[in-house]
Amino acid sequence: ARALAQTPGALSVDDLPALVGELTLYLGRGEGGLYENVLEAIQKRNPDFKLNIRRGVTAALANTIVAEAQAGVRRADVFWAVDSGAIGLVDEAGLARKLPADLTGQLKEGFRYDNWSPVTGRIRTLPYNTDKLTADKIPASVMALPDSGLSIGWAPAYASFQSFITAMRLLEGEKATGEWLKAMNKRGKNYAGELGVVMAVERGEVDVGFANHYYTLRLKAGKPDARVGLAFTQNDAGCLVNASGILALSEGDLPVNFIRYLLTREVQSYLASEAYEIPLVDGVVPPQGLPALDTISPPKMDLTQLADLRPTLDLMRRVGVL
Amino acid sequence: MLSVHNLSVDYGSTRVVDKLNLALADDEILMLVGPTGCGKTTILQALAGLIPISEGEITLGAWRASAKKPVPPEKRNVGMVFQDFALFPHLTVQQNVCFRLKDTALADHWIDLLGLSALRHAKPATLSGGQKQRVALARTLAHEPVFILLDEPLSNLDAALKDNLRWEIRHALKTAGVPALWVTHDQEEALSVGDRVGILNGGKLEQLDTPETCFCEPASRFVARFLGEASFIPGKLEQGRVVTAIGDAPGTPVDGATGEVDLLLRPDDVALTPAGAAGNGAVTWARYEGGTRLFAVNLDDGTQVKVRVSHEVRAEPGSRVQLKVITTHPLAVFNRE
Amino acid sequence: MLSVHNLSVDYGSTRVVDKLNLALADDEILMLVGPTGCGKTTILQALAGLIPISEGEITLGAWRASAKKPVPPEKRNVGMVFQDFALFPHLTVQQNVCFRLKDTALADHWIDLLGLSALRHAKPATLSGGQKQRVALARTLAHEPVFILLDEPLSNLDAALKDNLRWEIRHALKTAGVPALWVTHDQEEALSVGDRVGILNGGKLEQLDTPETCFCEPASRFVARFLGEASFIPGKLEQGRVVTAIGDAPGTPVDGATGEVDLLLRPDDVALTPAGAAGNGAVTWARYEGGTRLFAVNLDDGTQVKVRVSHEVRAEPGSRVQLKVITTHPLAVFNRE
Amino acid sequence: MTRLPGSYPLALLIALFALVPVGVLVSLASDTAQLFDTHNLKVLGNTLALMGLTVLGSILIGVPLALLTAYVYLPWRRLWLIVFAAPLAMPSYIGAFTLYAAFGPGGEINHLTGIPTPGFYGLPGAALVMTLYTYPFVLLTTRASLLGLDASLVNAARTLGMSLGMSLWKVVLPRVFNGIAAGALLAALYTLSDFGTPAIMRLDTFTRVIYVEYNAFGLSQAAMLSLQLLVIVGLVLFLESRVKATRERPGRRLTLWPSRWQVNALLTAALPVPLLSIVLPLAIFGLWLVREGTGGFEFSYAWNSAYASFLAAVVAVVLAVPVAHAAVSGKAGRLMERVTYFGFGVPGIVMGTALVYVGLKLPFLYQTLGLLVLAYVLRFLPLAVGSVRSSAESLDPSLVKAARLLGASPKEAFTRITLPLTLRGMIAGAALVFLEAMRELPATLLLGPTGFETLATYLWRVYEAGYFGRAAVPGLLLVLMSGLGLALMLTGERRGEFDVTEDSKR
Ligand SMILES: Nc1ncnc2c1ncn2[C@@H]1O[C@H](COP(=O)(O)OP(=O)(O)OP(=O)(O)O)[C@@H](O)[C@H]1O
Ligand SMILES: Nc1ncnc2c1ncn2[C@@H]1O[C@H](COP(=O)(O)OP(=O)(O)OP(=O)(O)O)[C@@H](O)[C@H]1O
Ligand SMILES: [Mg+2]
Ligand SMILES: [Mg+2]
Repeated sequence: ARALAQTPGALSVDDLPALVGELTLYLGRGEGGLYENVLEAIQKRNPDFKLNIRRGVTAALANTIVAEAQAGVRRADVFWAVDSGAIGLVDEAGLARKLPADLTGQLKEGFRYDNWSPVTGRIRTLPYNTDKLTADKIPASVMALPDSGLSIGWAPAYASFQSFITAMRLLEGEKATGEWLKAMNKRGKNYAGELGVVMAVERGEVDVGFANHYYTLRLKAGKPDARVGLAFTQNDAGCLVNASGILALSEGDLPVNFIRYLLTREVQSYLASEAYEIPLVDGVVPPQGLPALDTISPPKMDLTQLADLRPTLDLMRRVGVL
Repeated sequence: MLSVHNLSVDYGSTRVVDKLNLALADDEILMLVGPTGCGKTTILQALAGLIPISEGEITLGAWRASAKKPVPPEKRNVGMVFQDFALFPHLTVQQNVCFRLKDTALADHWIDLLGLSALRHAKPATLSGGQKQRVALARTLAHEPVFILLDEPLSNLDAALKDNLRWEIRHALKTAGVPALWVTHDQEEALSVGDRVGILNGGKLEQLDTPETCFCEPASRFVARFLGEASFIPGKLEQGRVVTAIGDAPGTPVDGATGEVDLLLRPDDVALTPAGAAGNGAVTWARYEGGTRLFAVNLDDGTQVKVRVSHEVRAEPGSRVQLKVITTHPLAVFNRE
Repeated sequence: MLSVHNLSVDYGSTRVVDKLNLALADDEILMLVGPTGCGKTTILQALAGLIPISEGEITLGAWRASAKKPVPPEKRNVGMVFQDFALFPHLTVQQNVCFRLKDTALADHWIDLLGLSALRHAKPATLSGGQKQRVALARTLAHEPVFILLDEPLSNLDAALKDNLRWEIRHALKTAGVPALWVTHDQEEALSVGDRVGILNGGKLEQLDTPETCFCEPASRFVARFLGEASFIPGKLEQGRVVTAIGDAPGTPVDGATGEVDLLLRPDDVALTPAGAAGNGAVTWARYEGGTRLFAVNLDDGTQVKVRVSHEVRAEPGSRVQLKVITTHPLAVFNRE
Repeated sequence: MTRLPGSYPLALLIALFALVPVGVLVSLASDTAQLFDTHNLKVLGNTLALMGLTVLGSILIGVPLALLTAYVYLPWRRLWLIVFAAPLAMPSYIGAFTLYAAFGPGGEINHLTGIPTPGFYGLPGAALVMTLYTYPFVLLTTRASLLGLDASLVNAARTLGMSLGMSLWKVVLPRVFNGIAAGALLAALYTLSDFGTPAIMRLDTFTRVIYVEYNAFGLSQAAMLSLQLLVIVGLVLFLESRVKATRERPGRRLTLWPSRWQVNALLTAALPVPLLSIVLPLAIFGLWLVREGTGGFEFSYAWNSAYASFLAAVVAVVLAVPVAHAAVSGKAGRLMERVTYFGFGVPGIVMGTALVYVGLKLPFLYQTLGLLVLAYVLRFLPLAVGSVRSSAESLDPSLVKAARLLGASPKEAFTRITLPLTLRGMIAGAALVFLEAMRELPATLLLGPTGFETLATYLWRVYEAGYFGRAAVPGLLLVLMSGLGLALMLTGERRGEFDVTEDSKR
């Protein structure tokens, strides 16, 4: 990453002001030590900066922030969530501070929001068992999947999956999504989380699954001979790029400057190479094992809209998927 | 001095103790006997304040408790020795005896006197029954109660141990000079240890007197039977003497008995001699008791008499024997039933 | 016929029963007595197969158990009556007695014979101690064991009840014609009920003989003391007679005692008469026992003798009395210690 | 006699305190209109089936192991007991996950050895995992009851010709029914409130529905569903309270002396349980540890875990004492005791959120260790109450009377006699709370001080991220430290118990 020529958008940490003071970060879902390493590195660079981290289930932290606000208490200065839905909840409650345009402007187009900033992206993929299939056997449209005759693993209770259905609902309409779910339900096998889906695919329990891309990449990192490959659909919810996001809850420069650090070249490339997340500022190479973003054609989507989960859940319940 | 006036206790609607009256002199030991369930434990618990009373009054030195105005147990200064000793299992012998004591001199005194010095630091679980008994006694005495209640303090012990301990306790009580109410269902214990004996039946006191009087002049057949082997044989009371089929004896009428009466015979009031084919009765059974033998003899009129004689006398069940009343002291005489 | 050969039992590294040998005739009742902890229960449990044995052999009719080849309890056909009765609390009297029986005729027989008919449908919790005892006995007998073990079957009962039950049990055992091993620590029980008595001390059998022999000719001082009040007074054994300070008597030497010996006196082997200032001893204490009185008398040479006489004889502690050996049957004589 | 027992006011206070989170749930739920969704009927069926099977399974495993550890003369008896109780230290989701990863086609076992094994999923898989991690409740309560029984009934049955097995079945088990029921209750409540295991085993249960709602930010709906779950909890509590305790005089306990080969056979038969529940997860994590390497772990996490759990254990026991004594002294007290059980049957995350609301009312406590400890106490109070109650029930009432007659006021008699004599139950209760607090997750995440990491939160963090190798060290530490807690409990037990060996010294 260091070898890369400097391109506009991606700043280096060296260009940023030193952080001074104390911040409390609510960190939704810990990502085991990798976010940790980033946060530690930031603190190490800024000896006068003290970061208090509270980790938790994303939804629980979002609920806590709302409850705190109702009680007139504010403990968190920054909220970093793996899931844009939680960001939406806090934003809707009117708790998020507006971010400066020069900050949001660093992000790739389509990822610029007023009150929050995406940090890294994750793309919806179809992991498949390489012993049973090749990528070309997988339909290019997610809507065609029910008719493909493949057995499919999914995790309907999982937040990322629900965001994906929300996207489908917005893109294809309520009716089509409902029919798709109904059809899929006949071939779908339920798992608790998408990590479970990827493992099931690898073991051959199902032919193909729905999962965020990084589960597959991480599995392969630990087990290079894993029998799992990644396929992408074209221009539909099946290859939606979603993002983890961060927002500032308290006034002042410090939260904003802290967010700036997360968008630096160093942090972004570290998250890309170690956590297999997709960098959202220009000029940072995407994680290994993932085709370049421009070879994939994700749908255009306002991620904040994905926070509108309620109709999705109702729909999923109605068709008996939940 | 303890005095109990018209004490009654109810459990729910059942009267368990009925109008009990008692008075105890200083350093007197009163034995309370009676069959199981007759209310002995209930009386002790009422005196100790562990259960509420329904009627009557208990006065002891400084305090007076009635149904309306109870006195809590810890204010009564009454000592109690429990049937199962109730030693605190988590405390050593010494700690048990000194429980709540500021001045432990008296505790040491009793520990030494009851031969517990070597066991001071032992826990109750490691003690034998007799040792536990002594600890319970020492604990009670060390707290200088003005009055002591003992609830069958020996019933959980071996027969062999009992006899000694009984006397040890009496001795300790007399040394301390404290009056005591001692509950037992062992008539031997009641007769030998107490200064007076009270015989309870269904919550009522049937007799309260010295052991000798209770044994020799029982107030009722119940008392007579309860205090030892008793045979009743028919006879006729004439001018202070009772004439029966197996001899006559001076008689003391109970409840003004006259004319056709039943004479109370104890096994040692009668002599037994093997009698070949003659005699006035036949042996039903014989029991070897070590130094003595106990015979049950069926008289020819059908009455059964129990006779205790030296183990040197032998008679097989079924054989004929001659019985004869040999006592010279007056025997109790009851109205024919 | 039960025969036990060299039976030993260890708990960990301590030997609790040491090379026990026993043989029991059909329908014989053998009483096993001994101080607490001497291994009585252990022996019964070993015979029943409830604990493993370390050595020896037990043979009973069809089976033979050894340390190597144990026979499980349920295969032994041995009946056991427990100290606390061990009735099944959730079953009625009838169900307890019929436990596992196909044919209940025998159960009915014993229920009737032991007077339990009215209680058939009662639960054990509602029974008195004596009734429980009878149920336990009926249950054991109804299963037609070839051999019965009784572990202190009466120790949890009132003194008043014991005496009757003892005889009821004996009677039932004899009626059933089953041999029995009966453990007790009550010497009176042992002497009166059993056909033979075995005295245990520290896991070893000290004597095994008829009650009379054990009482009158004890094999050791331990046995003598254990079976009843025993006084030892010094004397000289000459040509079958022992001469002592309070008279002489025929003597039976134990362990070949000769010359300077100790004579075993039971309380009824001696006569006591109040003697004003003369006499050969002074009363230490006196106990009223109902029909009799027990005196402890210190002879002028310092020996203490216990004497039992009629309650009509009175003597206060401290007063002088005249003691005299009055027995005519031979007394046991021990080597001077 | 008509005076109220002295423990009532305090117990009432604690019961009300225990109801506070339930009250919060009610106020959260009051936003929703939807009462019950017929969709949930199938889920309800699954929930009840899982609960039933788990209770059955934990009885089937827990009771024989209780018999084994209480009655059989084993070499290293206490060590075996610790081994068999250790699954209580392992979060059940970890067990579910490793079992899933190890078995089945393509699982680690298949991968390493080539031997195909059947996979675990669905109702049977979830029930198996829940059983493996809840049977110690049954084991511990049943064992305590067994130790209080007199041996003579079994001996009587055997000499009447009944085989040992039948005697245990017909004569022993009916008398420890209440002990078994007490353990089964805890197992049932744990099963009702657990989320991870059924989710990993792909079984739709009530908790999953609650989670979906919760994660979709339908907090009020989640609270409503939790309240519905509480109805089941109440039913289970009611059923358990119908089990009548038979009171018996304790006597010499039964000891069985099997031969050496029988001992070996028994242990071999029992071994699969700790192998599956403890050794397998640690082995799988160990395997991944070798594959991936470790990092990021700090020993301070272990200290944090132990410290917070220890405080919770102490406070829980202190609060359990009046509740347990109230339960022993009367009907109303029994009701107060039942109320404290509710906290154990609500899914942790919902309970945790409710407690956030409680905590926010006490700003000086919010996000402090104090509030976390309080949360642990509210959730795990029943574990302590149960143990203390059973030891209070077996206390000889004449001891207190004796103390009173020696001049002690009721209060003094309580502190000097009753308290020390129920110490054994208190320590056992403390150990149970300690173990549960060690593996607790949602409340720890939500309520602990910011930056407060414990073994359980670290385990969760690395598990969530898929860095399973890193779970090996904290997993092992969790088991080891909980073993220590159990050892402590057994020492306390020994203080209250008088062994035959002690008996024989007389
Ligand atoms: N708590 C209680 N409630 C109801 N009835 C009781 C209670 N305690 C005792 N009783 C009844 O009161 C009566 C007297 O009982 P108590 O214990 O005083 O008898 P006791 O003479 O001590 O008998 P024992 O010799 O068996 O000890 C009995 O019939 C008993 O069943
Ligand atoms: N399970 C055991 N483990 C170790 N020692 C034991 C055990 N059971 C009994 N003992 C010891 O073995 C000895 C014999 O015990 P046993 O119960 O046979 O005595 P006992 O003669 O029946 O006494 P008691 O009259 O008190 O019933 C005692 O010293 C006892 O402490
Ligand atoms: Mg009583
Ligand atoms: Mg015994």
